[in-house]
Amino acid sequence: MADIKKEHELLVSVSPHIKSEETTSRIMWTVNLSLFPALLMGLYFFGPKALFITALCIISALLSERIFQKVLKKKPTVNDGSAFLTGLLLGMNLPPSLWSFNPFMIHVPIIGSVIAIVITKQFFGGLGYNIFNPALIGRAFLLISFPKAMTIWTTPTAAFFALDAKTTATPLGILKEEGIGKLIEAFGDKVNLYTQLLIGHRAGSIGETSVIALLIGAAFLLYKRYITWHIPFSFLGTAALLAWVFGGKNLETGKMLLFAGDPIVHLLSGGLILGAFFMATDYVTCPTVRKGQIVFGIGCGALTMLIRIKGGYPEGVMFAILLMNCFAPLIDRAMKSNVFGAVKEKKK
Amino acid sequence: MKEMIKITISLVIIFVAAGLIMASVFAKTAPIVKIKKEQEETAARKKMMPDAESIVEAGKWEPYGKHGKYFEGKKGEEIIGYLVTTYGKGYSSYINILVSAGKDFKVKGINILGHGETPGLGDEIEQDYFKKRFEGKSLEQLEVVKVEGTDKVQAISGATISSRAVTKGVREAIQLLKEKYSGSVSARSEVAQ
Amino acid sequence: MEFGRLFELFIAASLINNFVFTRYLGLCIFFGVTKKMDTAIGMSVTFTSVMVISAALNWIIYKFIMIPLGLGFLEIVIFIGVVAGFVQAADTIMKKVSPGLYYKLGIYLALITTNCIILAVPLLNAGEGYNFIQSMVFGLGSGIGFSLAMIIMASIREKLELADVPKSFQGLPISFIITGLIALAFLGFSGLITL
Amino acid sequence: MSNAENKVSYIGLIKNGIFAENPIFRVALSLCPAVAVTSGVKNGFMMGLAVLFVQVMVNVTTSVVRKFIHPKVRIPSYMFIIATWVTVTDLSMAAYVRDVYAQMGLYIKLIVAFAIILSRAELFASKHKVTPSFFDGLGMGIGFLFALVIIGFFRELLGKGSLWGYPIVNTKPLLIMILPTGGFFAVGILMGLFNWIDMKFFGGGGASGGGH
Repeated sequence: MADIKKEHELLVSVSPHIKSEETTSRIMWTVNLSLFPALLMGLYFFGPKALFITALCIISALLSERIFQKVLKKKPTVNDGSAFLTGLLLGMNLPPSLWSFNPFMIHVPIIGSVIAIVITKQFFGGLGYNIFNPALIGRAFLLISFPKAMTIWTTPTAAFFALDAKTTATPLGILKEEGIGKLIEAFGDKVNLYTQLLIGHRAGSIGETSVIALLIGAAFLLYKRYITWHIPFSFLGTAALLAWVFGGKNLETGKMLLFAGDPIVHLLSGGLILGAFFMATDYVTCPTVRKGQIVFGIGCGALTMLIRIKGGYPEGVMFAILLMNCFAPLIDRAMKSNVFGAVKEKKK
Repeated sequence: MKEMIKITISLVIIFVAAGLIMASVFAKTAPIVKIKKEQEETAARKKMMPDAESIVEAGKWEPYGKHGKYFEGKKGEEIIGYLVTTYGKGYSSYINILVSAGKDFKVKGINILGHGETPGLGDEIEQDYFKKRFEGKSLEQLEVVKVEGTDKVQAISGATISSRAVTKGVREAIQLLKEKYSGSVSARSEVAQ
Repeated sequence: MEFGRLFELFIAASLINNFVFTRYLGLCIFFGVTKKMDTAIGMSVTFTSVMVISAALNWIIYKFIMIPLGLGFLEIVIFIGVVAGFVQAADTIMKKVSPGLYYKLGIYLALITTNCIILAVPLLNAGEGYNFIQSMVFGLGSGIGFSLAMIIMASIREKLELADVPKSFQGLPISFIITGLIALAFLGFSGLITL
Repeated sequence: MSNAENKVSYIGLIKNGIFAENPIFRVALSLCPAVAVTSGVKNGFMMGLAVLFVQVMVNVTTSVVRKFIHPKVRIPSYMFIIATWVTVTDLSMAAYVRDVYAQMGLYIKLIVAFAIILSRAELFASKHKVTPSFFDGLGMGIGFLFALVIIGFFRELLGKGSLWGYPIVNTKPLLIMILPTGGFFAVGILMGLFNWIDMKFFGGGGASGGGH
C-alpha cells in the first residue's frame, strides 16, 4: 500500500474527478492558455475564417454541454474550461478552408462539437470518465462523415471568404503521394522546408501548422508540470525513429528503402506536435501509471507511423491516439496488476 | 433400450423430412440461380460490347490469385474486341472490374462488378464520371495522376487508393490482352500489308 | 509470396475487417461476456481455438464430402452439426483429460455451438474459396481479432463501473456507443493491406 | 389454459413482440443483424421478413412435433428445424431477390444462430398449441422487423439521404451513419431512447417479462 501512496503523490496528472474542482478548472484554463500562441499563428496565416471556425466550435461545445446538463438536471460544469478546451482543440484540428468546398457547411463544426461533448463525454458521465479524447472523436467523426470537405487544404492566405484560395495538398499528402523530392521542390530547398514547417507557413489544420508556437505552449505546460515528458517524448521519439528507419521510399519501384526516411519532416508536420503534447497527454484518456504512459506514447508513435507509411491516411496522429485510448484502461490494468489494491482503492 | 429406439426413430424422421424439404427447395431454386446468374453476366458483357454478335470465353487468368476470365467479342468470324474480368487491390477490398478493349488494345470502357470500398469515397469508382476517364486509354496512359488536364487517368479526389487500384487492374487486363493477342494481331496486319 | 499473402490475410481478418467492429458479428457474446475481464479472457482462449479447429474440420468436410457429393446447399446444417459435434467432443475429452482446464473454460464451450461468429468462419471460408492453410489462418486471425475486441471492451467496461452514465443509457446502450467509438478508431487501420 | 384465454391474447402476443419483448430493443437478443443489415431500410425490411418467416415456421413446426420429440434430444432437434428453414429461406432469397441477397447473404445464413429463434421455440412453441405458437412467432418476427426498419430508416436517411433507395435529399448528410460506427451509435441511442420512454411514461424498467 505504501507504494501506491507514493505513486499518487508523484502524480501531477491524477484523473480530475479525484482532485477538487478548482484545481481541475485551473489546469484546464492553463492548457487553453498554452494553446493560444498556436491559435494566433493559425489565425494570422489563415485569416478571419479560421477564427470563425474555432469560435463556432467553442461556442457549440459550451452550449451542448450546458444544454445536456440542464436536460439531465446535472450540476453545470461549463466554467471548468474542459468544454472550452474540447471546442478549441476541435477547431484547431479542422481545415481552415472547411467550406471553400461548399459554403453551406456551417453545420460541420457544430456537429463535431456536439458529438465530442455529448456522445464522447457526457454519455459517459462527464469529465473524468470519458474513454476517448472528445476533440479527436469529433474530428474523426467529421473526417468520415464529410470526407471531401475535411480534406480540402488551402495555402495560407488571410482572406475571409477566400473561396478562390488555392487548394493544395498538405506536406504529408505530398510526401505520401509524390515523395520527398517533390516536397522539397515545393518549398524551394530543404532548409526553407524545415523553417516553413517550423513557423507554420503551410497548408494544414488551423492550429497544427505552427510548430514553434505549439512548442512554446508545450514548454509552458512542462514547466508548470501540468504535463510530464513521458508521453510526448516517447511518442515523438518512436515516431522519429520509425520515420527514419521505414520512411524512405524508392520512387521508381515504390519499394521501401530502409534508413532513408526524413524524421524531421514527419515530426514537424501532420499535427504530430499538437497531438503529442496536447492531446495524447489528456489526463483522463491516457494511463495513469508512469510506465504505462511510456508504453502509451510508444504505441501512439508506432501506430502513427504505421498509418502514415502503410495506411490509407496521410496523417495518422488522430487515429493513433484514439486507438491507444482504447488500450489505455488495459495498459493501466496490466501495469497495476502487481498492486491489486490500486484498483480497489479507486472503487471505494 | 426402448427409449433409445424411440429417440433414434424420431430423429431419423425429422432428418428425413427436413432433408426432403431442403432438397426439393434446392432442386427448384438451383436452376433459377444458375440461369439468372448467367443472364446477368451475359447482359453485363453485352452492355459493354453492344456491337458484338457473340462473346466467347477465350481463357482464364489469375489476377491477385482471384479468378478472372477473358472473352473475345466477335462479329461474324472476325474479332472486334476483347472483354476481361480483372481485379484491383483497393482500399479495403478487391475490386472486380470488367474491361472492354478494342483490337488496338485501347480501353473502350470499364464497369465495376463488385467491391467493398468505403461508402462515400471509394465507392465513387462506380460513378460514370470516373468510369468515363478510362475511355480510349492505351496501356501507357493507364496511370493515375491527381491533377486535371493530362492524358492519364485522373484520380477521384479523396480516393486515390481506390482510383489507383482500378487503374492497376485495368492496366493488367490490357497487358494480358497484349501478351495473348499482340503476336497474332501484328502477324495478321503484316499479312494484310 | 505465399507467406506475405497469409500475413495479409491475418491482418485483414484481425484488424481491418475485425469481426466485431466491421463485420458486426458475435455481438450477443461480445456484450454478454465483457462485463468482467476474467470471463472475456476465458472466452477469448476458447473461441480462438474452436475457431481455428472448426475452420480446419469444416474445410476438410466441405472439400472432400460436400463438394464431391454436390451437397453445398446443405452447408448451414452441416457446419452447425460439425461445430456442435466437435464442441461436444471437446467438452467430454476436456472433462476427462484436464478437469482443471474444464473447470475454467467448460462453461464457455456450452455457449459456443450456436454462435454466429463460429459459424461465420467456415461459411466465409467456403464463400471465398480459401485453401486449407488460408482457412486456418483466417480462423486464427478472426479469433485473435475477436479476442482483442473482447479484451479491450472488458477493460473499458471495468473502468466505466465508476462512471455516472445517464440512467437510460446504462448497460447495453452505452456499450453500443463504446463499440461505435472503438469502431471509429479502428477505421484508422483501413487501407493497411494496400501495399 | 382455456381456449377463451388464448383467443384474447393473440393480439397481445403480437403487441408483446413489438413492445414489451421487442427482440432487439428490450430483450436484446440477436443484435448482429440490427447493425449489420440496417444501412438501408430495404435491407432491414428484407432481413426482418426473412426472420419473420423463419420464426413463424420454426414455431409452427416445433409446436406440431412437440409431443413427438424426445426431451433428451430437444435442443438438437430444434437446431435442426431452424437450420432447415434457414436453408429454405437462404436458397429462395438467392434465387428470387438476388440484388438484396448479394449484399447480405452471409447474414441470412447466420439467422440460424439467432438466439431469439431458438429461445422462442424452446420457451413458447414447445409448450403451446399451433395457433398461439404461430402468433407468438408472428409477434416476435414483426417486432424484429419493426426494430430493423426503424434503425434502417434513421441510418439510410442520414447516411445516404435516401429511403428504400429513393433519394430524398441530394447530399449525403452524415455519411458515417451507414458505416459500422454509425450503426452502433444508432442502435445504442435508440435503445437508450426506448429505455427513457419506458422509464418516463411507463414507470421503470419492469416492462420486460418473459423467461429472461
